[in-house]
Amino acid sequence: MDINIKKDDFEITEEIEIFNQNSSDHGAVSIFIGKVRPENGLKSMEIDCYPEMAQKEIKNIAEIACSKWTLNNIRIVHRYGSLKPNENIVLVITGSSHRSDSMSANEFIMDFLKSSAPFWKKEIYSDKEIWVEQKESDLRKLYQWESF
Amino acid sequence: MDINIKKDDFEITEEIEIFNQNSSDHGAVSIFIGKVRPENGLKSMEIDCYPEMAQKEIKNIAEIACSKWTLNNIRIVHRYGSLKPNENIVLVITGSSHRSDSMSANEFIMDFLKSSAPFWKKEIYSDKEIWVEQKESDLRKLYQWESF
Amino acid sequence: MKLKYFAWIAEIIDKREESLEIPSEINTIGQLIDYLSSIDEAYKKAFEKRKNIKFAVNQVLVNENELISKADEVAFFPPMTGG
Amino acid sequence: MKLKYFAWIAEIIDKREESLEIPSEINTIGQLIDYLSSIDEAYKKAFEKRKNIKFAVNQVLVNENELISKADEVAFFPPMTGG
Repeated sequence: MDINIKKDDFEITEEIEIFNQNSSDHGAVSIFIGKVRPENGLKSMEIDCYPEMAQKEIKNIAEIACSKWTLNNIRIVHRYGSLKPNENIVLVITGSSHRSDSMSANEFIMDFLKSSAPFWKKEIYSDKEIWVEQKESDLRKLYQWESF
Repeated sequence: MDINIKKDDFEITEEIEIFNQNSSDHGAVSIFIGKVRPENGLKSMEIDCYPEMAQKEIKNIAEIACSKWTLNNIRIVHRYGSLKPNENIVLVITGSSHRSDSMSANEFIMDFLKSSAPFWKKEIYSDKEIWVEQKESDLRKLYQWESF
Repeated sequence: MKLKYFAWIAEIIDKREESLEIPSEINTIGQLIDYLSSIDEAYKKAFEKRKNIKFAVNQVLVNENELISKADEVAFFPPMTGG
Repeated sequence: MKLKYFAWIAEIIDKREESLEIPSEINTIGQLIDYLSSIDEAYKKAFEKRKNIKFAVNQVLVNENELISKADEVAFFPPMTGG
């Protein structure tokens, strides 16, 4: 299990390589990559972060994922700082012997990162700055896992 | 949309690069990689295939995915022939503006490939050869999408 | 008619494909299976557990009642196990 | 007590963190918010919509009734929007 909270960009290919080095014996690997969506007029996305808490919380959720599903390895990278449209924000890699485990764990971790990991997004336009608000739909997705 | 049915191995990094070249404006990319699981004593996995039908059927299911979810791009690679343990079998990349679309479409396509695309797996052990049987659980996953 | 076989069906019949003249009274997949089973033990054995066999006409999955004609490509295979 | 602020709360208070001497009768997060709001308009404004504020003590999410002490790191932030 490997969790990286950092400002610098990540190379997906490199991340997959490291992931594979640490765990070669899985039949199923699920990867999710979240990027800054190039909304009309968006100049950049500033992501505020509480790194010490993020590290703790994400480790915690990765452990919960490991208890819910049979996973061979998890790798999570989440960036903060000022990001341009199309830049990478987040990467989640989950490996398992079975596709449904790797897929469900991946979705679970992403749902958690969206609404429960201490990151805050601000959209910077040329004429305004908007703090992104938490979405009801994201919260609902998160709650669904509790009855799982 | 790009569908590749072939014997040669694929490089995940290369595939992601091609995928990104053909579709740069998505916020969410989901990737699934299926490999030959290194079962105890497994020497190789032989995958029989009806390539012309596979091409048609997979194109069809990719189009259904595009009608169910908002997707910017889909890339599917499925190998056949004789594969060693840990070799890549299948790759599905789905890109969308929203993570739930890319994730659901990816899972949908994989569920389809498991039970409805014309591939047949045979496990080769030193003392026996076993044609893999279709799993009830895989079929059930596929049927769940019909009521979706 | 062009016939194709896959997986263990191809192993039992010991062919992956062949072209066969089919009597003109054979109009459906079901009739074709009965006919093939009647002319050779290998087909009979391959098609024994008919519930376990799927068919495609011109690369499209169909059921036993599907009408077929000389120009078609008919394929026989077990339930799929890809992915 | 070490205090941390994030996102628009940090913007309104115009600080990302600070160390403050807190009166000994302040025992919970809720009391701390009331106290801070009473000493400065910026805190008052930041904590106005209290429903929209979350808190962590020593990097663990807690509710308003959580007990706090001098050695703690207390953080204030809006609902998270990561991923």
